[in-house]
Amino acid sequence: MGNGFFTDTTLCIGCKACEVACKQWNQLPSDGYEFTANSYDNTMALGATTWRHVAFVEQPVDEHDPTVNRWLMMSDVCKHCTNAGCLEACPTGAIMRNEFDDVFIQPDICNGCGYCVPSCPFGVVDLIPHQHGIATTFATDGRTNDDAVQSHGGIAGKCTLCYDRQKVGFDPACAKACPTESIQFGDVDELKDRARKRVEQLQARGVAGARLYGVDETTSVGDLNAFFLLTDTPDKYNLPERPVLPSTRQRPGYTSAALAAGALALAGFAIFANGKTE
Amino acid sequence: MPGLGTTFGRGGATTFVQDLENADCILIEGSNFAECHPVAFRFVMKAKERGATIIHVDPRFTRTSAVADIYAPIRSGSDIVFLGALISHVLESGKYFREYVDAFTNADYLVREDFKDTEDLDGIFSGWEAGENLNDSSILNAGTTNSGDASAIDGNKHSAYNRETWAFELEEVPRYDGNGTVKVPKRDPSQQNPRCVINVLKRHFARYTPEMVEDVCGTPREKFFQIAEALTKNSGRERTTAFAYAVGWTQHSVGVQYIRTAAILQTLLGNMGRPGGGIMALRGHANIQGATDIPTLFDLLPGYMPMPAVARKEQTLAEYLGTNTKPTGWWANTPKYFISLLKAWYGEHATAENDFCYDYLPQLTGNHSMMSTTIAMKDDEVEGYFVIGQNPSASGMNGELTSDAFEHLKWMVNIDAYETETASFWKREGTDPTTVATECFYLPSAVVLEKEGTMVNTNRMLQWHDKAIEPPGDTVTDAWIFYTLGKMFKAHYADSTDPKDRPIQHMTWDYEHPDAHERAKGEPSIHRIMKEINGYSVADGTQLKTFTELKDDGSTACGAWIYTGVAPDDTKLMSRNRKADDWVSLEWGFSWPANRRILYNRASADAAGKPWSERKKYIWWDEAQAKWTGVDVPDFPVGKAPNTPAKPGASGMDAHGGASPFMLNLDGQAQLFTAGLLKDGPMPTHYEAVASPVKNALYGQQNNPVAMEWRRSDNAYNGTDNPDYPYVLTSYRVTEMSGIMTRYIPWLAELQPAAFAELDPELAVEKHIRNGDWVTISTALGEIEARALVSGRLQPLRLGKGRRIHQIGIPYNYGTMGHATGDSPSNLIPFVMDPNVSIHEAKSGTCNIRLGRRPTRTRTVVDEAVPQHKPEGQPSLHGAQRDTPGA
Amino acid sequence: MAIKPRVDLSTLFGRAKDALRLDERIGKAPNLPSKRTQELQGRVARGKPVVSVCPYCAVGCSTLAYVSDDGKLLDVEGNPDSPVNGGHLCPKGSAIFGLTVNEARWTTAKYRAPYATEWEDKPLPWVMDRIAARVIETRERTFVRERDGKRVNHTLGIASLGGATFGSEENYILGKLLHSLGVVSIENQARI
Amino acid sequence: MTALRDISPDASGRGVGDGAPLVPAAVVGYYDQPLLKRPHWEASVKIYLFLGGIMGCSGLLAMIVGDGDPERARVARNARYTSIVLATVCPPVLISHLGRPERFLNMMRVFKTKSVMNMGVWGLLAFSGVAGAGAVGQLARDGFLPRWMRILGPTWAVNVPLGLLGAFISGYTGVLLSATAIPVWGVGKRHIPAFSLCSGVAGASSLASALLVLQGGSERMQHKLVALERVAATAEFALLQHFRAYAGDFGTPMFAGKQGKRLSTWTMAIGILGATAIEALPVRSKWKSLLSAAMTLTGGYVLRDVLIEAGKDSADDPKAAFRQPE
Repeated sequence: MGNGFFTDTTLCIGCKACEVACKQWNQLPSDGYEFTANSYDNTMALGATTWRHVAFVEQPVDEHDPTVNRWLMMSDVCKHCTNAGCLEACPTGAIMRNEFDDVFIQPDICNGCGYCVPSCPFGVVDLIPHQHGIATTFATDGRTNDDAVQSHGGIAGKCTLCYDRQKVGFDPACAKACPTESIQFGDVDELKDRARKRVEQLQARGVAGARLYGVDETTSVGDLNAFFLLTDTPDKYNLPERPVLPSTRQRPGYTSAALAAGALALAGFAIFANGKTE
Repeated sequence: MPGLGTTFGRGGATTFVQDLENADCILIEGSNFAECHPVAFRFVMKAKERGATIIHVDPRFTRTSAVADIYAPIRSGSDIVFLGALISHVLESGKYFREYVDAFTNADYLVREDFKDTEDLDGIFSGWEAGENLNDSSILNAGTTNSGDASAIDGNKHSAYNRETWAFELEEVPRYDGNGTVKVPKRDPSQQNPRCVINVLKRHFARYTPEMVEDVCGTPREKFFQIAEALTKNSGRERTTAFAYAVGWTQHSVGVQYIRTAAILQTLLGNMGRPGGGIMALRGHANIQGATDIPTLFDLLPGYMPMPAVARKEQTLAEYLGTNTKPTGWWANTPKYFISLLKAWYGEHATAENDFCYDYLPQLTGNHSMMSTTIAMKDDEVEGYFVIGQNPSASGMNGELTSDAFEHLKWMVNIDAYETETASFWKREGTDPTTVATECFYLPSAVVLEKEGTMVNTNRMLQWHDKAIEPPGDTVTDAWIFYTLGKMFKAHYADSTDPKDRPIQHMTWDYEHPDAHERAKGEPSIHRIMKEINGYSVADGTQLKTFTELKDDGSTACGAWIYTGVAPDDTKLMSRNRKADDWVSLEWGFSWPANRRILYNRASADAAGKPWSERKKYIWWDEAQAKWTGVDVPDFPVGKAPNTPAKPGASGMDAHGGASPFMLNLDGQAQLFTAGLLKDGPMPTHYEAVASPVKNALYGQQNNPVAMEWRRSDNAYNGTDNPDYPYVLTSYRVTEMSGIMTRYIPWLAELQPAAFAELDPELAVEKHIRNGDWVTISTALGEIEARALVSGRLQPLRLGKGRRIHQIGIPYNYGTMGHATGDSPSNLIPFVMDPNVSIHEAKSGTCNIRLGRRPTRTRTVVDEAVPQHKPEGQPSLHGAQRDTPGA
Repeated sequence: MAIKPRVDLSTLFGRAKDALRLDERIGKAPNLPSKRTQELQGRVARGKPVVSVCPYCAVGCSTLAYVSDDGKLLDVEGNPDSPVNGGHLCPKGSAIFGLTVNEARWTTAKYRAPYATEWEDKPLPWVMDRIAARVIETRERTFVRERDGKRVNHTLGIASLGGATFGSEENYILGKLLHSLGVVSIENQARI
Repeated sequence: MTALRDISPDASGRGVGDGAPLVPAAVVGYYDQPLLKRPHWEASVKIYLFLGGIMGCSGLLAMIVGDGDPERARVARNARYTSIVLATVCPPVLISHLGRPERFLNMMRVFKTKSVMNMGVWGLLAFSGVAGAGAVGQLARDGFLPRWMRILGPTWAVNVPLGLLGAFISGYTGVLLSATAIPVWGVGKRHIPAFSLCSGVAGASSLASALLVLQGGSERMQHKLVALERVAATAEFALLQHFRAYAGDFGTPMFAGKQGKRLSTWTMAIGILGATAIEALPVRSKWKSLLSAAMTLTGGYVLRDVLIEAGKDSADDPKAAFRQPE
């Protein structure tokens, strides 16, 4: 049930069409023009105004031969977790789960408390700086999109899985643009079946380390509505090996708070007892 | 591209991108397919998923290599050795497609006795006429059809070949109608004669061995054998291999011969004209194919007819038709196409009596290509320059010479959507605008969404695009600008009696827009222009449905014969067809000629007209209907039976038999050996780039002996094995950027925000360069700075004699304007010109690299040396001043 | 028709509950969509698609430009019907919106007088007149009828560069115009 | 690329110029990039955590002490007034950290038990209400308001909820931090709430004792307050020490480096040990009490500050984020 992404990194050619298509559709500003010298990655991470990010991993033959013989590319995105830390943390209900089972931030509700930011075990969501405007880039002749996120400075931003497009029957911009169909959009269960078959196929072809990330997970975060086919360990792609759902820490937290309070209260009663009689 | 044209008859890509999916093997060389044509690359990925072997041969491990099955490193500029060795391999091992070669090529023709090969003359063919190899802008460019011989007519002293020995031995045979005899090439079906083309070819490529590949290309032997194996295994009746190339093959002083080598190899493997086969030429600009078909090129008229040239003695219409009408093959129709063109241009004024205004056409008196013209500018021979949607100062060669040349102009018109380095050349670093006299104009032009019209994609497909929005501000379409200027000139010259003004007076120019709103703005009707291009009957203006309707009597007018049929009537526009299927999609757009998608597709059937195999069935002879049929439009006379005998002495197509798929060639066969069609040899020969780190290991002749150079202090060359410039320099573009069209777009600029130079870790350590450091790259011409991108994707190559070569790669996307900026390699790359198509050599050169930024460019040095506006031979701004012998 | 009790508390409560949308407001992870969220619609819904083609490389990807009723560009994306790109686009193609709607774009005719240090805006007609005058002036001065006794009818004083980035029809009339003027130094990127 | 080491001309792999290594040390994960995003919380949040703790614990204190006799009543009275004063100060502080303060009320559009922050807001609302009621009652008793308003308290009906809500208010912030993906906070899911509460109680009681001293109130009560403060501070100290051991590498951002130094100096050395030592001095001076109170309170604030800052550093460490604490 629900719609999501299957990102098959073995089909990615690192063209970054997804990044641009996303920014175009969502009218997101650029994050500046800094040359990182980290392979072909100059945007480096997902952020408040970068909702797709292509990672580039150059892998040498071995310790002694720096010749690159494998160049991994992977288009990262919000995972739209089954159990979403950001959604649970959000105190206003601005972050909601929509009818497509995707995690959506309502820009008109979010008040920028920032609690979702540290609550995402994947480091996806972040706060959009104030006056961070595409208007500084594009003609202000009204031809830009009035729903543009840049009008939402001070609130949290992340992939909406193109909720607005889905509502009118369009595929998300990144999946539609992806020339090699490395990003596939559709019903999550169907995508998972496809992905499992794909892994078998690749392993049969001898593709080293082909694995799924975010499918049949045992972590508290559960399966991901945006999951990935990787050919190396998750950390190589800057993904957590075992993400933990923050809210699982609430019970022990409340408990120890209660115990501490109780203990101190008892101590207090003890100390202040036998006061009357002099 | 004559590499293809001289072999198969047409210069266009022989297949279409969707068909790559059907290939069993794809060799990508001279192209960074995945990065530069990502969307077309999806068909390569599909082929891969279907089990095809993807091979990438490239100086750098790129995003294409990352998904290829086999990646082979190669030293930039050595591809002919690699491909030549493959040719030698298939010939020696006999693994070529024998039936195909026997049926469809000139393999069994006998080459003239007096022909001398590079084998005999140490890298030079017979007919060499030595001279100064300097370009004096007076070499006639033959264009893409076989026309006159430069060396024969050119009074100036430059090296050139007399190509008469590059021909076949002729024999007399009786004419088909019995009256007398006719001379035709002599053949030896047994192919035993050592002078048989196939044997000449074998000898020519004999020294192109796997060892040589290792020594010259630096490509490991096992990689070579792996690739040879994949190619031969995936060619033949049941399987096909496709080649894909781009400017990585063309931008060399031997560029055309790179493609020729590939053409020969694909012909020997029998992959031409077949599904999943062919040669995919990946062009770089949205309408680059269209701008060749309907050229804004000095040597061509629409439909690949050459411009009249003094050199070819084409003073009169008769003379012109004399040189350009071929006795046999499709080009026998030249008069129909040419006269229809004149009718289209000069309407009722073009009559049989006045040779259809033939003398209105200007005559070529030399090479007026971009580089020659730029030099002429610098030398104060040009007053005014129109630059339309181009940016030579940043994207050309020798950017400094180029910008410098602009200072010698009286006026310059730039038509673009953004400010370019070219438009504001007078503001560039180190230049004081108050010393620049050039009067400059800028016209804001509409981008694609703001106008309608036709673009021709890389596989010759015309696609109409509708107008979506109004252009902003004063922005106008390019059409508006040209149309309006035309009207202004017509008005100005209206009552002139000077004969030189008649072409303007008589030029047909009625493109008034039917729509009142557009007419009010003065926009011309693109539809009416397209109608003229398509062609119509002069009598009643009815549009023509195919170019076979064209006449040479002035009764038809046609702007570009190859497009005829795109607008068959007033209401229909085939280029606007938008019905696709899952393969050939004949009803999506319109592919010239006559909507054919795979060229020479007659070759997808054997000599007898039967498909080579069920699996690779495409076009075949249907006995029952007595016509060619299949999934595409047959690229052959549809009713001509496969067993039709050739008629010696007959004219045009009748001279061809039913088994001659290459209709535009004289004999209808693929040319393994081209009889004098190219200026630098009938067979490809490896020459080192003009700037090369090594001596030519195959021959004494170092460079292309007829490549054109400008040896002057503002165009200094590194030369051969120059210790000051020990590293190979290559240039390219990245996915995220094109040029000025992307640098202003923040979404793209942030993805590749700065100019960088890629180098291998070993060299980096040697030069104490850290990843991300500023580095300065230098050639004899000058220096540029960039950020170092140290990566194992580049690897040192081990050449012969234990020579270790490092390659440095620099993207061509940058300039000083826009959000993503940096130095352009154009300031490192001197003018050098391939003799056939006047293309430059941007893909392989030499350079040096050092840690740190370059000094700021300052003009003072030069100002002392050179007073402003003094023409010829002044030191370039920052280029070294020493001349280096080129060849 | 049955008689309803005058006051039905349960329905009253129900109504109140619905009115307050308590189910959506209270719980472990309440899900309360705002009005904007409920009415959210991709902007393509308020535009009509116009078929165009990508202006970057030569693959010829078909695009759809969504235009609002008042003629504003809303969005540009791949045309799913195309056999070439099937709706997909590369990063450059995906940025066509940015190429078109961009404040860095120069949308006025400009003039730079000899020795001037800056461009200045000029009315389009003024610039066109000036250009035409310069062309004619140069042509008159440099037009050659004959060279070494051969008819040439050309001028080498004017040159042109460009063609691969604009339409075939535009190329056609440009070539026709220049040749009729006698210009032969005509080039574009297609020099391969 | 570590591999380059091997072909580097000299073992150190040092280049010319600034002497920085030619080849960067082996990168962790993805170019040493942080996996997680840093919390954006600044001073206002730290201040809220600090004041909120004291506010809540003052309420708790009021409940513990009760109004059994005039001496206690005075202490409870101070505590109640402290609570209400802070309850008016805290909300604006809390609101000021929002990216869109004008949307603060959106916090109240849902009642979301999974969101610690949402619970906190409701809790704060309830606490303020009760504290307000208690204060009104107190004012009435002190004769500033009509007598009949005494019904509002101080009675058990007010004291108990005030105490419980107080405990919640000063306890939930610790839970709020630990229920995030930030490794150093997550690993402290049992410790942080507890020592925050201890620090809160210590702060509240030291503040109460200080007020008492200034009022020249009962020495006996002051001793009891100090005693409670000591108990709480000692517990806090013990918990911090245990946390340091328990957290291991995850705790580095908090216990090592700059933050570690600030924690051990201001919170442990001065705020806890120092204050205890001074209390233990055999001199009788109101300055002694005031000083130790000040030290305790300072330590309490620095603890919150260090917690937040450590969280930010922890977010920057990819290693910790690849294998997150359960």
